[in-house]
Amino acid sequence: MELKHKDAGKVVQRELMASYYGDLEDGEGPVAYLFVPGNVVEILRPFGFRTVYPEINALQCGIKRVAGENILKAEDMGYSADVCGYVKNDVGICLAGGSTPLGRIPKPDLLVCNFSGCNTFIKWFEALADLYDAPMFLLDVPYLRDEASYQQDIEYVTQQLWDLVAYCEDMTGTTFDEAKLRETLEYSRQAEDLWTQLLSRARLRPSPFDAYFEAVFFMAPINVLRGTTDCIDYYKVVIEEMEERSRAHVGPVPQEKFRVVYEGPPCWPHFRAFWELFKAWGVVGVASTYSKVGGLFETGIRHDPARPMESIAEYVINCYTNWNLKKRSELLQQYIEEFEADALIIHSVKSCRSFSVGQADFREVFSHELGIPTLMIESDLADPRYFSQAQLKNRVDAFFESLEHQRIVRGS
Amino acid sequence: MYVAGVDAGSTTTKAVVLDENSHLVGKSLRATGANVTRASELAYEECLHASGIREREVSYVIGTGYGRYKIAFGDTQVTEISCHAKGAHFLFPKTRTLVDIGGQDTKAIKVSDKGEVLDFCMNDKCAAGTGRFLENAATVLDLELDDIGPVSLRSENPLRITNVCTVFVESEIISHLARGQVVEDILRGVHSAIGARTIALVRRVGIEPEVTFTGGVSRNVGMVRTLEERFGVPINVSDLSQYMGCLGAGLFALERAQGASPRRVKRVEAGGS
Amino acid sequence: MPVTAGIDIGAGTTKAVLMDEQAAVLARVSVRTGPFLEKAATSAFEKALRQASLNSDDIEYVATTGYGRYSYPPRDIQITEITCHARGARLLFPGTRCVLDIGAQSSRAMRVDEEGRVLKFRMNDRCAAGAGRFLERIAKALEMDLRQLVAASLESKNPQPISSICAVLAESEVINHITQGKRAEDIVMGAHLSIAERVLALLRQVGVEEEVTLTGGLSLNPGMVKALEETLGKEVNFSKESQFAGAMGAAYLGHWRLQRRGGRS
Amino acid sequence: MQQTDHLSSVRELAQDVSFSAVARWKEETGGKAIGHFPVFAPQEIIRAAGMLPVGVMGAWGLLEVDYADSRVQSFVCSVARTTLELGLTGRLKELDGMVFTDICDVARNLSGVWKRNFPEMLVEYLHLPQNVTSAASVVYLERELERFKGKLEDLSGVKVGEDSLWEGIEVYNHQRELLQRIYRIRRESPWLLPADEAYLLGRAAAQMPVEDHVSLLERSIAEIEARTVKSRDNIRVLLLGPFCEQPPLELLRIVEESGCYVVDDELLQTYRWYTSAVPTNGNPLRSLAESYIERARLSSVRYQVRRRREAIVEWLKEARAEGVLFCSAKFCEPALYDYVLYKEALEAESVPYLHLEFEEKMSAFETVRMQVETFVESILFA
Ligand SMILES: Nc1ncnc2c1ncn2[C@@H]1O[C@H](COP(=O)(O)OP(=O)(O)O)[C@@H](O)[C@H]1O
Ligand SMILES: Nc1ncnc2c1ncn2[C@@H]1O[C@H](COP(=O)(O)OP(=O)(O)O)[C@@H](O)[C@H]1O
Ligand code: SF4
Ligand code: SF4
Ligand code: SF4
Repeated sequence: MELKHKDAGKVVQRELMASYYGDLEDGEGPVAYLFVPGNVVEILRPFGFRTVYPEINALQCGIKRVAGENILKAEDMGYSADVCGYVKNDVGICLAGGSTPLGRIPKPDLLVCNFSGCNTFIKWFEALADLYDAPMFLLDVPYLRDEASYQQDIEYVTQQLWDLVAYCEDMTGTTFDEAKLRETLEYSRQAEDLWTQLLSRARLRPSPFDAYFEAVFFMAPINVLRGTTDCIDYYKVVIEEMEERSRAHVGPVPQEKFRVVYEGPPCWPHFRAFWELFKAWGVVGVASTYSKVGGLFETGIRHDPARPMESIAEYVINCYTNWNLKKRSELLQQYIEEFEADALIIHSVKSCRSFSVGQADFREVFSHELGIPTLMIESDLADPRYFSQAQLKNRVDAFFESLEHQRIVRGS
Repeated sequence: MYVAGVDAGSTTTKAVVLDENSHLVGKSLRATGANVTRASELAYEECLHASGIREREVSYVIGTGYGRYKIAFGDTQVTEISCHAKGAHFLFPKTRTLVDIGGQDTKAIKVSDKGEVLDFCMNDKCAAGTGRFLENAATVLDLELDDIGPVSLRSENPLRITNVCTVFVESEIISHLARGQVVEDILRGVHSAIGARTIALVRRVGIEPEVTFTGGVSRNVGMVRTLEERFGVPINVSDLSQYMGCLGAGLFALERAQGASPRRVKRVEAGGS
Repeated sequence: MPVTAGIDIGAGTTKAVLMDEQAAVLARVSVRTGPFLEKAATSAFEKALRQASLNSDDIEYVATTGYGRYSYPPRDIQITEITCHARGARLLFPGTRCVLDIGAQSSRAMRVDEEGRVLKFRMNDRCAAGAGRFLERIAKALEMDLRQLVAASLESKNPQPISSICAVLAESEVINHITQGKRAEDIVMGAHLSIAERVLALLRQVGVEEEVTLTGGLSLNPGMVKALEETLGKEVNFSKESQFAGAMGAAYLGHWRLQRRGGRS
Repeated sequence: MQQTDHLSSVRELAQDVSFSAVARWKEETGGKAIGHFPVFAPQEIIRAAGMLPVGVMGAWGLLEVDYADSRVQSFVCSVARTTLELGLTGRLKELDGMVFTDICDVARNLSGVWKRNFPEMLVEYLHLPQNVTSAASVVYLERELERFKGKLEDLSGVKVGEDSLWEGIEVYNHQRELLQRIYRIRRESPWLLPADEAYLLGRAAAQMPVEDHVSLLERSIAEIEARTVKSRDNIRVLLLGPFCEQPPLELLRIVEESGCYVVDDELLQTYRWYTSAVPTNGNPLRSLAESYIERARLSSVRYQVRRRREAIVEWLKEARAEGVLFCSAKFCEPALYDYVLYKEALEAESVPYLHLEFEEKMSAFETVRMQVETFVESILFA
């Protein structure tokens, strides 16, 4: 059967990203660099900033297979083999004068270091501040550690958001337009609703899409284009595509055999091969934490024009990696129950301690305490050198082999 | 009816033939060397020879081990993780924890009362602390592989070996020798170093008795003793420990042959499938 | 005329050189090191004396270097092989600005000034995958000896990359290549190239400049030279004496110390 | 040299990985003990709550790590690994609580691992403001310290009064002053006091009440200043990098044996956080919070408004150092990022430097020795 909306989500995403990078190359206006988790793009848009997300560049370079080269350039400069590959990729881009397969990345006029959930972010922008000789605004985001500190943290972040507003006014000579902020927030909110709706469709059997390997592409607009109407329109398109897939009983694999939840980032430099390891077993991701790094909207977090700064502060603090391990583990458990998953797959990446440290404890919790089959595998999200296909295949095969075997024995 | 299991390991290739009552009819073992396909063919031939049966009497062959996809004459393949669990369960039905140390890797497997894999972990990206490590130590000390275990047990004053890198351990051993340390103490240190690494891996799946030790390194009494000390429980080892992978493969083959479709008549040519 | 000795006690081989004041080499010998370092040093030194028909009283100063530099008690001074190889490379090729020293277990890159003084250096500290021992293992996996290995590497037209970072796991990769029907010479060259990559990564960290000199045991391996030149995109200095660079540098610095005796204490 | 008996007892105490001194203290006083991970801890508040702050900074390479290896991946620094091993092997059972601060992603997530594995302990994670320019930061930190104080009060059942906070601030000020004197000796006459001995004297603070440490320092300083030791022709270096994980003693020894004098370093950051005395007026928590923002030493785990390169050059001049040994703990990201920034600055100033990596349990001392010797030779044979 011919599907009318086939690959709409992918095609439109590609167009949107192409035009986003096109605008970075030829567009006008000051440039701010931001991090994806907890980004405060809504505050910057009214000032006319074009925003660059170095993590997205790193991700794209990974997929386009140039991350390896960039990383080597940074290592030649003295960066260790043991530090985050995203940072090195970005330093490599800087050393290459901003040129990437996606287009030329403009230099920053301002670095907004919203460091939700990752201290490496600070070191990263410190390095860029040095390399580009650009000013840096540090938005200090406390870790969500304790219920008792939540209120104090929200107030602290809110105050700094006003500091940022003042900083931007100063820098651009534009007065802050609160009405515009509210409008932007309203667009964000609508897109967040749709994105949440989209992801919840993975509850269906079969799931119309892979909530890891496909969702990480669908997530680009919510991370990059939040606060625009393009973003809203995009999710309408994807939802249509998924509705159609469901009507036709089409899913990401010919036959859905295992439903799993994924924890941790994917391996960008070997994305296809990595996915194939699972596809071969009829595995479908029904939920993943990585697709939520840009915001945990399904927990009810929303940008809200009625409470502009507070809602931004709430969003900023409630990013997946800014959550303490207990909350993260509870979220995983909730995913497994809600999406009726058969297993948990933990992909531990060397680059990202923020994600990885503590994953072995998750493994303990799920496999030993909750009795949920759990597979932990290692590679990297940025550095192509840490991917050992044969080893990974061995593990993935053994894992699903034994799941399959147990199913046969138990007659389910 | 006969079935066979072939385990193309990184270091050695092993094969067994079983009859329909799961009895071992014959076995063989040879170095894998440079050509996995060839080694598995030879091991299989030798095994048939040792069993005194002809190839066409074998209804089903399963390949396992890191070279399992290279075993052209097999009917299908199963990972060595599942196979070791199967084999260990067959020989020691109470096995709950399985440790397999081979030439280049170490695995810890949690096994159910039915012999299914419940959980497993493997060492990563580094050959440190595996059979190869012991082989290197043996070479540097000018000993036979068979001797290092017994010699290590004579140690009264074990040294601490800090380096588990398979390559660098050579220089560490040489410098101990140069300082006049005795061979058994060095060897005991080498065994302890592997023991420490192994137990850390096994802890990931949890240590639940009974513990069974398989793979080539289980032939080393020094290693068995070290692990028993570390685990604090006796450990099952059998003469067939190194064959556990192909034994498991053979048992899977028997299940397939008895349960599912009989062996396809058409032979699969080497190379194609 | 004073003569000094430089003894380079390496992990694989021990080299001794006798040198006069004009930096002319009077003797050079190399012996296998084995487990007893002092013995190896003594034997190399004695052989060198015999070669130059001198006896130990004729030697004014003994400088040791290499991994066993502390293991020869009669020495006057010990100097690291990095400092020594740098000087030695400069003696062999006066235009040297970068030195690559690849030995059995370690490889190092240095940038030096016009006198052969070390400005910056890096060495492999993690794995043995970037040095001679790696090639020896590959040779073993391919059932070749070193000479055959070198000969094979020069025949390669289509080198097969080896990506494993581990010398041991690389062996299985090699075996994999063989099984896939890859030619031995291509595999061997792939291994040389992978060492070259690793060493050049060290070199880039200290900064690449004209001229680059290769020292250490792997300078005897033309396949290694070829791999380095290809990866680097330019010529690399080397000679039959390159493996003595460490011992030469030590002997040379011995003279330097002799002249300054009583200077810095 | 007068490597006296008292040093060996200091070593014994400092290297006691079963923390028996803590057990003794608890028995004698009936008080509680709170452990803290390296780099920073509000010891003043812990002490004011009648508790003993205990520095937990790994295990000197003395442990065979096996439990923790199954919990942390291979790419994680040793101090996180061995600290966890101490916990999982029951060696920290005397601790009633454990404090972590936001120094890096590893330490942060370790706090979560700790919570899960040691539910009987009070596990606190303190967020220390990284934004050092916002007016909100001091207020925020004061609230955070207040929150922490509340947790300790809940644990002990006793309110912490202002007086005891002031008392704590004063005695820690005194301790820091004495440590500064030790460092002054290192700067002015490093031959009097070997680097490893100086280190042990400081590290002893981890397992003793601050008053006892103060008297240990007082006694030692008097003894050291009376020493007569010949100076050697060593080069003066700054040891950067080990602000969190502590290098093996042998490394410190080798650095000096190979011809260096370490004239200043980043070791034992926890006990040297403030560059000058915490003022003893106003409100004590406010005073601590302000000092954290205004009197903090240069550190890789705290955002620096001034560029690191400028700060490092200034420090070099101040210490009259001829070179820099940048010793980073293996896998320590904050240090490894800063290395690049420092390196650029040092090259611009033509200051010789050497980068070394260490691990708590390392065996490659030969490699270290060779690199340090070469470094020294490149200066001496110039
Ligand atoms: N007699 C023996 N004594 C001690 N160790 C042995 C003995 N025989 C084999 N080994 C060890 O077993 C290893 C091979 O184990 P094996 O399980 O066959 O490996 P793989 O399946 O990975 O090929 C060798 O590296 C060697 O260290
Ligand atoms: N003739 C040769 N051809 C090829 N390689 C050689 C030759 N001689 C020595 N080598 C290589 O050089 C290495 C020894 O180098 P050397 O610098 O002597 O080491 P070290 O100083 O560490 O002892 C050996 O590992 C070997 O691979
Ligand atoms: S450590 Fe993780 S979250 Fe941080 S920059 Fe790297 S990949 Fe991103
Ligand atoms: S060479 Fe040694 S340390 Fe390196 S990966 Fe191999 S076994 Fe591990
Ligand atoms: S040593 Fe470095 S990475 Fe490890 S906990 Fe300390 S600061 Fe973090």
